[in-house]
Amino acid sequence: MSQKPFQPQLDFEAATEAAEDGEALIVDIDGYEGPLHVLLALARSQKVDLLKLSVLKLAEQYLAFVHQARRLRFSLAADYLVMASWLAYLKSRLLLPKPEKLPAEEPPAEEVAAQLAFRLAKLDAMRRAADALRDGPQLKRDVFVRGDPEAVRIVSSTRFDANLYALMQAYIGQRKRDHARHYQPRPPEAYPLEEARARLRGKLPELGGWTALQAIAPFAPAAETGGPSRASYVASTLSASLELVKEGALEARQLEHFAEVYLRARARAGGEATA
Amino acid sequence: MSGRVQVERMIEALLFAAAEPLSAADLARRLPEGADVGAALAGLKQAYAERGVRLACVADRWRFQTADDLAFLMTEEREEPRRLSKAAQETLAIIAYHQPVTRAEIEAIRGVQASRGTLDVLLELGLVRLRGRRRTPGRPVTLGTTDAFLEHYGLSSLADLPGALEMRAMGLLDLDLPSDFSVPNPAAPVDDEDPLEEGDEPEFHQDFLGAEGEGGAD
Amino acid sequence: MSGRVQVERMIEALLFAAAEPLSAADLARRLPEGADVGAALAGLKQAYAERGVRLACVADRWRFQTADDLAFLMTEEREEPRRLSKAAQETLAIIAYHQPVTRAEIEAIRGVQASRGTLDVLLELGLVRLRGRRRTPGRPVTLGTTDAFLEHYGLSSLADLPGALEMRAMGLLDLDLPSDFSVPNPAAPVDDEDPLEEGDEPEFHQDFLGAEGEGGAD
Repeated sequence: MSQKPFQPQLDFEAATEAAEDGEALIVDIDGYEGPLHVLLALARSQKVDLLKLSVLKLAEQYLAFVHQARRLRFSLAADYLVMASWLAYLKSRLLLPKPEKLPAEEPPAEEVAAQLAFRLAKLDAMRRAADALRDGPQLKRDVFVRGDPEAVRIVSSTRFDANLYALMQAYIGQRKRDHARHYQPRPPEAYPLEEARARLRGKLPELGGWTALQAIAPFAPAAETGGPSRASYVASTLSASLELVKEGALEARQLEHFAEVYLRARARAGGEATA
Repeated sequence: MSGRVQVERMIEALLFAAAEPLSAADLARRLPEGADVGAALAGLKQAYAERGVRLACVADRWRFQTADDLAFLMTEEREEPRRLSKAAQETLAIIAYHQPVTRAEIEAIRGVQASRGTLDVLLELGLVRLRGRRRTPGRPVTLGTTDAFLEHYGLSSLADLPGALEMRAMGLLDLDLPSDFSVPNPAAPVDDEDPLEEGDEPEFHQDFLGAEGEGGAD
Repeated sequence: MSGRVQVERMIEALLFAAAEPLSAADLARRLPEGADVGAALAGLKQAYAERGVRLACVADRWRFQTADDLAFLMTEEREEPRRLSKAAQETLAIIAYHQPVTRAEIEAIRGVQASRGTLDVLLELGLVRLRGRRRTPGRPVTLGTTDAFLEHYGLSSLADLPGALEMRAMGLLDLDLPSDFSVPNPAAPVDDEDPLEEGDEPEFHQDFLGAEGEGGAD
């Protein structure tokens, strides 16, 4: 249709503004979602079979609608204006006497008009279908199933609920988690030195003879309950024992490298430290 | 008590106790050999036609449900349903009547781009599902309705969609628009659209459940 | 007299849809003023006396229940999974998109150890199969989906699994994912996998799950 020059008599200020506002495509005029919905509403007002509708009249109504909408300073979507110019063009072709020869690949205007009418009839059918569905009895709104089914669940076992959308959701959910995941090692819990010191001090009376460090250090609680490891108990107890040795409350000895460490309370408290 | 009455009693009890609709095959499996399930269901439907509870067939399965003229009593049972927007309702209708249908085809019928959120909502509610792909260039994903859709709207099958027959007769459900049709539509050009293929009819159970679907195949 | 019948219908619907037994007072509160609840209950009890469902009064509250003599119908319970657990659904999704995939890879994506129960369920349902062995040290067993998987999900081939583009169109992908986010193409040919040979029947629990597979932790 670009072969024929035509002037749509419309300026595109509103559309430009709308585009600049970034809302050119989401504009909502009087609750109409798009030009086709406006056309449908206008066509319905002609109160004839949609397939026999006067496209000429429809084009006029639509142009008037767009003009009015523009005057009310709605930011007008590009779609509405494209439709307006197309309808203006179609209208002119319907009004003008038929040329001798049609330009190639351009269908007669009447046919185009009929197709528009058909398309509106299709949309109208879906509108009416949506209303019919909405107004029919709906579960949990108009009809209700057993509120308290008996304990026995009778399920139709051959049916397997395969939902591709759910599968995609499950997949994406994990991939997102995968991206969000960070490694956060939990610091091992240590047996506090203060606690080890206090405990060892309390045990001094029991340490009359040489006792192995391994036997003095507390044992780790059963696995899985958290808490410090056995190694931490032993290490902290050893550190505490060295402090007590320094204080002179304790004696320590080790026969050779890596051998067991033995501890014994000093007979009299308060003397000088032994090596 | 005659055999027929006994079968009716059994079906009645099973459907009352069940937490979800049961197919005739589900029922037959639980009834004594040779029970005429079809006749008993018809008899029950008749017997309950005027009562406060009715026997209904949804998605090819049977359930008892309250009579719709008593909806006004059910204030306590009513769940505040998620209200579908007008756009979502229209989209759902197009999917229901035209399935399997692609997103581009939905947009072509509505003349606007499907806004984000419209399809999501329908998928999320489980009213709509992805069916597969159209065997055309680009292999677009096709959409269709679910059993939950039929159950929600109380339809026994897609053939029960209101007005579907007339619409089909008038050609209103054809996806291919008349040749050379060219309303400009910057949002969704339709000229690259292919018609549905032979054999791609919305045979719900066949497509979805394959050979072992529904029937007593267990 | 139709007034009485209507009250019976209402009670029928109310008792049917209620989540718990209702007392006569509960019923009266929800019925139109002046309804003779007592008479209607008596009438209903009579009407249902011989049916598969009975009207019973327990602790002064009324409910419908199945007839005692039909209890034998209600005993059978089928424990077949109808819906996949979340873990199974997620594992299946990874196997579908990343196949052929090894157990270690599944765990890497999921961030948790593959539980034995999850894979068992998928194998038992026939949705997943052992495909072959990866040509890497240890020759780990690879998993893939089956034809039954395609059938269930209404796909004609693996190439039909919706890809990143469709996920974006459905609003599943947000902008906060890295720009290099991609979804693998499960239909692409694989060159580092050997098919399972004749006689190489991997001991599933050994080869795939290792000794420490947790017992069905979902």
